[in-house]
Amino acid sequence: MKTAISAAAAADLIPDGAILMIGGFMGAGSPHPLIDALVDAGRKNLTVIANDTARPGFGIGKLVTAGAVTRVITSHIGMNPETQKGMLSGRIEVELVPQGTLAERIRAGGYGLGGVLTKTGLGTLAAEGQRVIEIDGEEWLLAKPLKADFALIHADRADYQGNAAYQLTATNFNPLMATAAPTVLCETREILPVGTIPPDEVGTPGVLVKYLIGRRM
Amino acid sequence: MKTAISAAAAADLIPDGAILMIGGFMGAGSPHPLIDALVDAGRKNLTVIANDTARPGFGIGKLVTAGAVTRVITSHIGMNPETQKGMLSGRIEVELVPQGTLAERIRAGGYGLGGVLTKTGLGTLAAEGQRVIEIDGEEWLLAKPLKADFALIHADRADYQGNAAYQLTATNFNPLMATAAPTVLCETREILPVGTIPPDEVGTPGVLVKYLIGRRM
Amino acid sequence: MHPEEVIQRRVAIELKPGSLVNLGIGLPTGVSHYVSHADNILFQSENGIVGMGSRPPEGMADEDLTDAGGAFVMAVPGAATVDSGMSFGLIRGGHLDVTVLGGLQVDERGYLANWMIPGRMVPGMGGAMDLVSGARRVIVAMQHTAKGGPKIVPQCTLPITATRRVTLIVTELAVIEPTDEGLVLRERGPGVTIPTILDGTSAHLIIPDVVPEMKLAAVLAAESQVA
Amino acid sequence: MHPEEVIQRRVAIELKPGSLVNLGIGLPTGVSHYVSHADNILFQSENGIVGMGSRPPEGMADEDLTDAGGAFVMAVPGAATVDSGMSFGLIRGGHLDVTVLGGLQVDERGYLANWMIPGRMVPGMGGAMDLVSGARRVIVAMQHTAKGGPKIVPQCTLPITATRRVTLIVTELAVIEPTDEGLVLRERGPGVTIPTILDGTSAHLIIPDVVPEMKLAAVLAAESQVA
Repeated sequence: MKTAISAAAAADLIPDGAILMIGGFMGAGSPHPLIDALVDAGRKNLTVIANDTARPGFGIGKLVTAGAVTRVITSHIGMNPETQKGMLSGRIEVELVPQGTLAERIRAGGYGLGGVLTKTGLGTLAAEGQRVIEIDGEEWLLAKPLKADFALIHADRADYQGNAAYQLTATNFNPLMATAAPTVLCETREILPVGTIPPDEVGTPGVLVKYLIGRRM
Repeated sequence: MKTAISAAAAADLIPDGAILMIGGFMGAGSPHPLIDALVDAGRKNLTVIANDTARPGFGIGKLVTAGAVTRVITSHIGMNPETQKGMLSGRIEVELVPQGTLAERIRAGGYGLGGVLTKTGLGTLAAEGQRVIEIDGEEWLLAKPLKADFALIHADRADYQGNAAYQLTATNFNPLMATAAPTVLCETREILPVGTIPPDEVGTPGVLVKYLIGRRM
Repeated sequence: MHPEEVIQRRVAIELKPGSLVNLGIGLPTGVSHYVSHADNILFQSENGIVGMGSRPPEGMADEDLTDAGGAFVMAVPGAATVDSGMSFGLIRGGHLDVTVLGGLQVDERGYLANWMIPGRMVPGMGGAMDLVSGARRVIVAMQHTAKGGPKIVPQCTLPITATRRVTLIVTELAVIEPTDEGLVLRERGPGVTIPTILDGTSAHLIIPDVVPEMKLAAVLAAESQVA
Repeated sequence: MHPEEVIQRRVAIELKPGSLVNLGIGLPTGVSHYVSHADNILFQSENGIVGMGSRPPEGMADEDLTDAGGAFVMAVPGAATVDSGMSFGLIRGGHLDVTVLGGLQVDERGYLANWMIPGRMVPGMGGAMDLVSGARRVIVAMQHTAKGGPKIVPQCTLPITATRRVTLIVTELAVIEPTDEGLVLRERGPGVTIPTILDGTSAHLIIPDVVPEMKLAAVLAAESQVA
């Protein structure tokens, strides 16, 4: 059985300077209560691995606004001028990664693979400083696996064993991130009795989840 | 809308010498009616990419018994002495691949990735003739993507758009294989009206499936 | 006719019945207004849906069903949702028939630049690099010039999105096809002359003997719109 | 006591409450008979289930719910099914706490050979190479000798399964731990003397001053059995 805790208690587990993966795509499917709790706790110096930094005042954007983030690995910051300003001023280190490559790098980290071989980004700025591997006369970019200290994910529902089920486009990076950190915190709309989520609906087996954070706690 | 055809008509699409991926794990989740139809059609010289060759007289084992197969790329032939005999006599060329690597090679083929970097098999016979890539001082085996001419998969249910949903351990390699061949034939228990499989239950989006083969046709 | 409408209606003709299409945010999204429901074209959004529908009516939005810009959408019957891994598996693996994207520059090699202006605008590439590298056909839908300056140039001065030659460039003035020989002018905009096109283009254009005026998709009744 | 029972009951003690465990087909599968339901140990089967249960009662089998040997099983409450990609993601990614496998040979390096006998038996490695490479702990559960010949040898003569040192070797005669210094004899089987162990072992064993007799898991009432 997994421990169900409050968002504030979850934030207490996460120290300044931690490397976090945070699920969501422009805020959809992000663990909003966990983000709020990190802001309230005044966390600093966080590294955030996420698809995007949403918008100021929304989702991961709240962490940027609060000055909690000093490094992001992400595919898109176009909707958040604060992240862009932070990058241009040098306050926030930003590593931009093509979205599909970001997804595969996270999966590789979680699945025990040594890297990702993709054509995406070949010959562009995204390839700078990265290795090109030739296989049977074709060139592939080698992108390295990503891991985090904590993965903060959102699921539609979960059971007390930690089994998590996702809904529609709120799925996005959440199931991938749930594999790539030793401590996975799963924020969810409802925590259900074990046995009530059919095995085929489980997107993340409970063995990957350490803490559950319900919205009605 | 996808064309729903009989198993016999499906077998007619597949020529002698074709490279096939066939879903299933020891027969569970295999497209049995399609296998029967290939045997009935007397196909020869097939390459089969599959987790295993099941047992004589069951699942993919029927194709081996019928002498339809001259090459297999697989992780396990231990339950099928006929495949082993064929390999030892030189009648069937067998490439043995660790199961997890086989899954990733198929996915890499379908997902447009250049290969798989894994520690599995390093320093063993499974690494023979394969490239070892050093990344940050660690060694990884490079396994190449797999593709097929046809993927023969089994789904629990599908709609006329080709959306396929899987059940329990009959899932196994089916959703991976559905991405790795230009022509995907999906055998299924029932073909349902479009819109009746909820988006989150779809394991293979219909765009990947070309032909549907219902059990009640 | 507004330049955007010309571009959108011309691009709509490129979308074959039954195909899977990704439309970029902004101008490309509007292409869907000129696609007939009868053509059964499926729209994919890289945040994880195949079969994206139009904006929901007031009060019927769901926070778990959005497009790649984070805006609320609906799902068509037969839609499927996927995680980010599979979403880009579809794109990178060559399962996406067409991507329609905006552009900052396209050059004589057919290379597109559409993701940053160094020092001024660095939004990140999002899914653009995967889309341009992986889709079977890449259509650039953009206005022919920006503030009077050409966007179709001898060689991109902005960082390119991929070293893959795009399939077609559609502007309000012209349809241009990148080929082995260079950029070929295929069609003229409605009432547009060849000198006008050349005027707004700094790249070398190959001009065939016949350059017909472009055909445009019909304006559909509102109830046929899918997005 | 049958040698297999000794091995299974000793291995059962190694499985910590709440852990995720993969049991190989054959002797290892029987370990589950000595695991208390109260310990909430989850069994994973590489064909795609986390939370595998026991064999179904007559008439209650489902062809879509099987173990890695193709035999019918049940699912425990809270089970999850996954495709082969994720199944091996769990294994390769270090999310599996323990794998228990049979062995043909183990050597002084702690290397296991368990997937083929060249020219005689070539079943293929199935999931064994991934399991031995990826699981956090690898326990080899096997009889100490085969037809009187030693299976714990100076160096494997059969093809190895991985260049990863296994965590523990459990036989009916001994518990042996591979270490940097070599194979250390940790425990003796019930009533077994050290000379008997050495007799059946061709590898060099390091013998500590104290080598206690192994403890065995209790025999559970039938209703507690999970598989």
